[in-house]
Amino acid sequence: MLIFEHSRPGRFNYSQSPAKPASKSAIPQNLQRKSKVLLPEVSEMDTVRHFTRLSQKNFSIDTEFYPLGSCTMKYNPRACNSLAMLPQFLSRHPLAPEDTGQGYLACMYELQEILKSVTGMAGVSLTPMAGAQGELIGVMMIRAYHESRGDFERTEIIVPDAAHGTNPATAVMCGFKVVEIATDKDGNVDLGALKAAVGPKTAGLMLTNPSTLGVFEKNVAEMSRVVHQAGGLLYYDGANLNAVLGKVKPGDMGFDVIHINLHKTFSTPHGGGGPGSAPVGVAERLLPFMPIPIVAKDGETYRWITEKDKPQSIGRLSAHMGNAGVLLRAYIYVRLLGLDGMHRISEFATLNANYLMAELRKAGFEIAYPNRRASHEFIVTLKDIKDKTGVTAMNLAKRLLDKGYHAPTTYFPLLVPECLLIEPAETESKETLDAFVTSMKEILQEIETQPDMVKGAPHAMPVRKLDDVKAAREPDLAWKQGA
Amino acid sequence: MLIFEHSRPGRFNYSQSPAKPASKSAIPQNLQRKSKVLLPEVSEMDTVRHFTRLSQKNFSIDTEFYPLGSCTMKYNPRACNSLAMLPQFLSRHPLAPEDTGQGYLACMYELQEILKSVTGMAGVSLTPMAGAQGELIGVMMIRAYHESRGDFERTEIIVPDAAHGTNPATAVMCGFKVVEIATDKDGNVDLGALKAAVGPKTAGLMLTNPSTLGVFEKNVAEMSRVVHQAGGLLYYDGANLNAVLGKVKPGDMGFDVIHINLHKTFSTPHGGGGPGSAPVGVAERLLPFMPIPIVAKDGETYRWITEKDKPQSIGRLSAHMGNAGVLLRAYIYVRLLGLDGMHRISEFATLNANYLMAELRKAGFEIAYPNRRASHEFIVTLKDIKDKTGVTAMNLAKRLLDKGYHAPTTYFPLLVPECLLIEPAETESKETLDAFVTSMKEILQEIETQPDMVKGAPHAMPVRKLDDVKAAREPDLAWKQGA
Amino acid sequence: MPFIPHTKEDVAEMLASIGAKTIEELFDEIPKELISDELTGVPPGLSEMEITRLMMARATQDGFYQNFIGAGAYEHHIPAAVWQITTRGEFYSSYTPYQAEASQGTLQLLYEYQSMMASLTGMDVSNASMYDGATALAEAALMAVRSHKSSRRILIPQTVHPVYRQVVRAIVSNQKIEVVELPYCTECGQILPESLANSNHEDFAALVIPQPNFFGVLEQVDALTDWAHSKNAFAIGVVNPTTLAVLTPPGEWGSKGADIAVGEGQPLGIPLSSGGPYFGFMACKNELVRQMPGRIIGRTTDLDDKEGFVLTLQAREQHIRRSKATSNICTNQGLMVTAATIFMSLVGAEGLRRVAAQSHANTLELIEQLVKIKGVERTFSGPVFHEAPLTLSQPVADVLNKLKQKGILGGYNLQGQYPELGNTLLVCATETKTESDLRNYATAMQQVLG
Amino acid sequence: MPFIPHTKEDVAEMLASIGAKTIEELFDEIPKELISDELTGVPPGLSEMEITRLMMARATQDGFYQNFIGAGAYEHHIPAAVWQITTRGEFYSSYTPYQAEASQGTLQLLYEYQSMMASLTGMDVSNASMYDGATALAEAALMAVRSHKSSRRILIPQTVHPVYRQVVRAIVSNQKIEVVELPYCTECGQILPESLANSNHEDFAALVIPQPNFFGVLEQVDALTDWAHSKNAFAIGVVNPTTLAVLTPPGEWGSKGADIAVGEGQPLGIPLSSGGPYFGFMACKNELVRQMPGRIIGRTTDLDDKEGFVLTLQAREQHIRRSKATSNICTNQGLMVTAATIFMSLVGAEGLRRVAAQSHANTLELIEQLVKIKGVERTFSGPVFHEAPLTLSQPVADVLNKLKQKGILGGYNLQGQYPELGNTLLVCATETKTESDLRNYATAMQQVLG
Repeated sequence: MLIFEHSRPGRFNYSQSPAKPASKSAIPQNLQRKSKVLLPEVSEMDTVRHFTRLSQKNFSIDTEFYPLGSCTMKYNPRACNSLAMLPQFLSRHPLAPEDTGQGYLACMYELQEILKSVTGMAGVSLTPMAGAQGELIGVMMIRAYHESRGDFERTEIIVPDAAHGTNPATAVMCGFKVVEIATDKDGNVDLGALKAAVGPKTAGLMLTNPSTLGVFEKNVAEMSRVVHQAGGLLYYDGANLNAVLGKVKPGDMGFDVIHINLHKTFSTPHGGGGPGSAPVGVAERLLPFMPIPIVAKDGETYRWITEKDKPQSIGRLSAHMGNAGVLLRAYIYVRLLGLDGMHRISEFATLNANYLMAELRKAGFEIAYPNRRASHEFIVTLKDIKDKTGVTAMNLAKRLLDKGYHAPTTYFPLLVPECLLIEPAETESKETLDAFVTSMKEILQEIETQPDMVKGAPHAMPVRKLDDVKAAREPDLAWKQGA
Repeated sequence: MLIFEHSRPGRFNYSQSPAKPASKSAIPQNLQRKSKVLLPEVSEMDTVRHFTRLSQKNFSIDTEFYPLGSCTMKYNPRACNSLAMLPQFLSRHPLAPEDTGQGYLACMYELQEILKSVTGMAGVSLTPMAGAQGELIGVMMIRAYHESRGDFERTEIIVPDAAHGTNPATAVMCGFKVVEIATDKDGNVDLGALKAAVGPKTAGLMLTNPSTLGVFEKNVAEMSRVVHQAGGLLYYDGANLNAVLGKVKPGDMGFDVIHINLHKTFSTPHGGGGPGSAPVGVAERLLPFMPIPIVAKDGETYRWITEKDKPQSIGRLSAHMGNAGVLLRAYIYVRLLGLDGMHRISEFATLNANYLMAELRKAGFEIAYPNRRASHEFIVTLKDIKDKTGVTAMNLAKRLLDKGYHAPTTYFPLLVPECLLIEPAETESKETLDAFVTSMKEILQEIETQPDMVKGAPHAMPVRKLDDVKAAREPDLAWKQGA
Repeated sequence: MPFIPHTKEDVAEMLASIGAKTIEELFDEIPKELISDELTGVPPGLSEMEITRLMMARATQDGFYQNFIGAGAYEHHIPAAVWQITTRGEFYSSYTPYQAEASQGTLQLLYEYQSMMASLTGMDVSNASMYDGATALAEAALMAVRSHKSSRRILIPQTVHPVYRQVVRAIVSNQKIEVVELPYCTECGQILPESLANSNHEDFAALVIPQPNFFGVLEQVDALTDWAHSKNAFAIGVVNPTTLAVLTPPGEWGSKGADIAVGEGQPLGIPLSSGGPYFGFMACKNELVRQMPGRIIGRTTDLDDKEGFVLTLQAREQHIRRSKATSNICTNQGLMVTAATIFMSLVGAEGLRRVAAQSHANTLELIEQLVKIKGVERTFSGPVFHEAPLTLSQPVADVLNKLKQKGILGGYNLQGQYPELGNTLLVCATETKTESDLRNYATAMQQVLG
Repeated sequence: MPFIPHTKEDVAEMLASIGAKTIEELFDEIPKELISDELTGVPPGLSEMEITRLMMARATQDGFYQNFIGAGAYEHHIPAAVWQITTRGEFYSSYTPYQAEASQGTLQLLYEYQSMMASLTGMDVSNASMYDGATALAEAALMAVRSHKSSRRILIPQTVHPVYRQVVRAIVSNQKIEVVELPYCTECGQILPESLANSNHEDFAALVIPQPNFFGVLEQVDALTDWAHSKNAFAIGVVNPTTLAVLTPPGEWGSKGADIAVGEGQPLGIPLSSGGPYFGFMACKNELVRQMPGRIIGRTTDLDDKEGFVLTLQAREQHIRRSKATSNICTNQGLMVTAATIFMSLVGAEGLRRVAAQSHANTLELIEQLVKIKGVERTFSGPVFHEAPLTLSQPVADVLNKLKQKGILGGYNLQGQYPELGNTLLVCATETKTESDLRNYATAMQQVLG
């Protein structure tokens, strides 16, 4: 039942707005709204009840195991939420003077420094509001770098075929042409293809490492050499940084610019689809181009770096300081983890992934890259199962929901057929992984004995399988009164 | 799955306790614990997950209509929670000096004054921590009053048969004998029985008005006269104050001592069974006996009234100031309501109850007192239905759970067979009441067509009907390792 | 009309269904002469924005202090998860779990709570909580008298929290139960078992044994328990739950263990909050369970033999037994117990042990620093846990006042309740205090006394 | 190891199953020379108690001020229910609703959000949110150019938020889109439609129209919209959502209505929070929906024909279309939209209207009081909404500094972005300000300038 269906004309929450009619008005008649605003007219209690009940229809980290590959669904510490929401932080206006925000700015500065340290980069800007914006900003810096050298011929960005869709989309948004290169049978980027692709038009290479295939690009040093020799720059997509944090620094691998998904590696909440946050880090030569604002420390005082300090900056990419509250949460998280905790993220994420891969293999599932170590994620392919039974990766995914598990990522990366990309994250216990394996085995059994039941999944959710095709063909995107 | 079953030896949340081993210890060897403490060893995430999922197995005001008679399940405004939990309030030690708590004490003082005003009593003490403790304290004051006059012969407390069980139990805890008097066919206390019962042994009469039968005691003025003439005092059980708030003051009805369930009328949360809070109010002549502490205002300064100020006080009944945070929530609630809101509570609670009674009557349900107005609650009896079909009030109650409604109170008051005591509270909308009536009609239909299904309810809850008899015969009251 | 959803049309339709013309008419059974005039003394309603501002101003007025007061309420770290989960609507706004099938969340949690408290106290069973520590002790006294049958006398040492003694007295005196107070050793701050052995206490139902006692001093619980049992009386332990991670639990005191354990549950995840809501806990031996007051949850099975939880042993309770009930109690402190259960799950046994050990160590360190100051001396020789009395060279009230000016609440003034001890201050330093906090306090004390 | 549940035994068993001896071995595919030395620059971990104390100290350091700054971020009352529900784990810790059947909570809420925003803006459809107001405007510009096909030029008045203009420029210039800024009337503070009619702007894809504009002044939106349409260009409204309860929505501007409406969603229940996270909104006419970037939720049915909600029109998006997508965006600001949806449900249309009207009235009242002070004058003659520029007799920075000493953040200094205006201060008084707050500000200003 939609909130609008609880609505009755004239119902009103008197506590929630000014009691008296406003005493003054000077709005010209011709600018005043005549049409009715269709916001719901619902009591406070019914609003609370509606949204509380809606929330219960969600799977979430706080309620279910959520092995969604490439998304790093780890525990979001509750302290990060409550401390980032201290009333002084919440009430601070973004344009309030710097001297009324030294506490907040100190947190931001220290976060910049810690991120520089763990990534091996020379500078960090916290402004990007999501991974895709981090990419945009990173590629903009690549463009700015080349153009600052008077090099306007570099019109191509190289992207592996296994990359997230954001990589090619970003390159295009930045005005580049995308050159896609293939993956070899072990899941590495095809080095020959890369060598063939680079040249005077190469602005840069965008790489995720470990890759979206769940394996470490063994040849990354060589790739770096090839691209740099051609005059291009290396972009590190930090989507999988969780897998190597404290083990390998992107800076040491030769990357010139990176983004770091705080909502993955640094455990800020995913919030049903954002807000994310994706600081960018740069090597020395890209420092002048970084987006503002950045926090500087002069003596014991913190201040914003602005256009005056960085005249070559690519500029501003958000109205204020990106997703400031998300940054605070990440700051609290890194302080809770500390040095030791940082190392352990990748160690235990990798342990969980390799254990789960081993157990699923034993259970009879086909691993896409059976000869490789898993990074913090790995791929199961159901191609054989589909050929034999017609049961697809999507069917299995939906059946997992019935068993109380969020499904792994399905049909990504695109180059592995009927794939499930599984990422258990370091905060899950062995018992949870074991119980998941047990459920996967049960489904394998069900596929043999009752394939149609599996194809009809889910059966235990608030709704059965939803009609995506109808949704796209006859778009119903907003409730209208009387409709 | 119990939290203990998630436990693994050696699992530990490093963030949640001091990191370093303590540097000093001087605890004698013979006093040191040798046995293992069986607290769960569970990760922070799994703890959050466990209890979040447990919470989802509860019905609550925030998720369901909860027409539980005699409990006044109304909306608990979320602002009352967040403002009572401001960090300064939470961190304040109860024994901190009064001058470090003037803000808090001001709230308590004003709450006392407002409660005096709406009940017509001469004094209010906020210390009682629940309705039953309010009763205890009230009856203790009745005893103290008589004894202060050298009257030690008053050994009896009169209680109507329809009263809450706490009334007789309280009287006994205070060392009194209980004299029970009957109810007449219209639901009033039998005035003749009362006149016959009073005498020189009468310490007092405990009365709920409107009564637990959902009707107003029309003869309350006469009852007051009878009891007072016999030398007894009148106790007002405030369980149903919500029904008459702003309409009738207990003080005007002649009551000498009252308690006010803040968790009912003043909307403090029920919390799955407490904390409650039940301030007591007294007439002039009982002022000297009030329990301490009480807040006094001297000029612009607030302070605690102690034994020195009230040498005849019955004393202290809690270690500090009762359920201070609950009192804060009630204070916030009354300030939100204000004068107008106070009146409207009883008006709309009464409107909802009478409407629901009318609609259920039309739907074919038998009303226990069909010729009376409902107060804020009323009684449906299923006696005929049980005689005809074997379906009981409990069966209907369980079936309501399946329909998404908390059941009304069943089998109370004891004198109405197969009864459902239904209290909709003023915060429920007409649509909710209408939907409830629809479900009740459906069940009436089901009782005719599929009585066994109704007897087997609930069917849609996390568990089916639970075995109470087994629970009491073979008590399993604590998980033991290895058991 | 805040929180009332009725539109004009709703009201009209509802009155029509009832057959009444006005809402006023629904009150027509109330004698006219009883109807109130307009209320006075209630201010006009505030919007949520206005009350928010008012409450923030009042909170700000009260401020923050460095707190070294214990005396029955203890400042400990509370994990953020505790109250974020506890205040979820499904816990916060639900009622006593009368409808078990629709309340498995609360019921299972309470069963888990009972299990944790039974283990922590070393007893067989726990109830689902009492109002607070003081009333839990009073109920334990009543329970002991009910169970003992032959005596109506309770022995309570003066080392028990003074307000607890007041509360016990206020409650049990209604039932003509006599409370006898036992003096303590003013040198060591304990009840001396040998002095009891030489006393003429014979006919009593129970001996109350505090651990640590109100002075923070550790009592000789084994000897005290055995002495009570040797007199055919029950032993009732009043304990601080934090300390039980480190100290012998009541269930293991002496040769047979105490019979009832009670105490204040506040240290288990409940904020100080000016004194409440807290919760009392009560645990006992199996033999006494049917005399125990309060809610008790049991594990049972449903029609499909699936595990589930219910309120049980209700035949003890007022809503069934009325005047013959073991107590008039019907509410417990459910929401507080919800928090405590989540708290205990988050910290675990090892975490609780570390909290206790660090609080103990901090108090030792603080005392060590303070007694170096001229004019500060240990009051007692007995071992302390995380609180200790100090005898000062100046009146305690003055000292506390001067410390307050420096932002420090220096402790609890014992002079009011224990005038015989002279200028004595009870100080407490839990795990929340850093080394620098302790140093600051010592420095401030030095300045005040210097 | 905070947040890692593995016991020693777990690790041993897991390694055995994998067939590895150590966790280190699992990293053996990483070339040795790439493995980092120990990290430096990361401080040791803090316990939750320690970080709590640190963060409270930093928050306290920043304090509370009476805030009269607007300039794109507005202080409004946020009902307590909003964030208590928004931070429930099921909303807070869930991901983008890829598995629709297990995400109906988020999906239905987003559908409700889209419905509310469509109505508020007077447009046909809304997406599920953008990063913030500035990037929403940039995306609207890209969308207009994609849809227009013949022109790659955008007209943006200088009355649009200066940082929005910077952000638009930074983003669209990658795609060789030209941004042309339009000057405003320095007497009235508006874009004059008649000056545009006389200009030589012909070939452009869209005109951006702010309402209210950055100065708080109301633009002549009908004439501006019609002018853009007369040039075959799109009209993009940049609006403050609060004001739409009172002002004509973009969908009804001029004879045909604007084509795209965007803006900053922060005023709808999002705290100021030093600048984020906020959310941008974007709504448009039906004809443009397949050019709209970002998530869109649709209502559909399940196998039993029961209503349900899904992510839809995904063929626009990067994860399907990759380099041919309408945008690279994949995340929206889901949690912020959750809060905004609950906010809009709680206040309703009438509540939002009252908030807007009271903010407007408070600003008028404040200005009236301030202009009585010698040295304060209205800068512009145009009508204002809940914000207005004032020209001072002294440098704004000095004035603001002195007001700050009195606990007042007096507004936004326009001198940096609009040097042509001289000593000009932008003040804002929302419904959160009481009469006494306004008087206090006026008194303080009097003292500063006196």
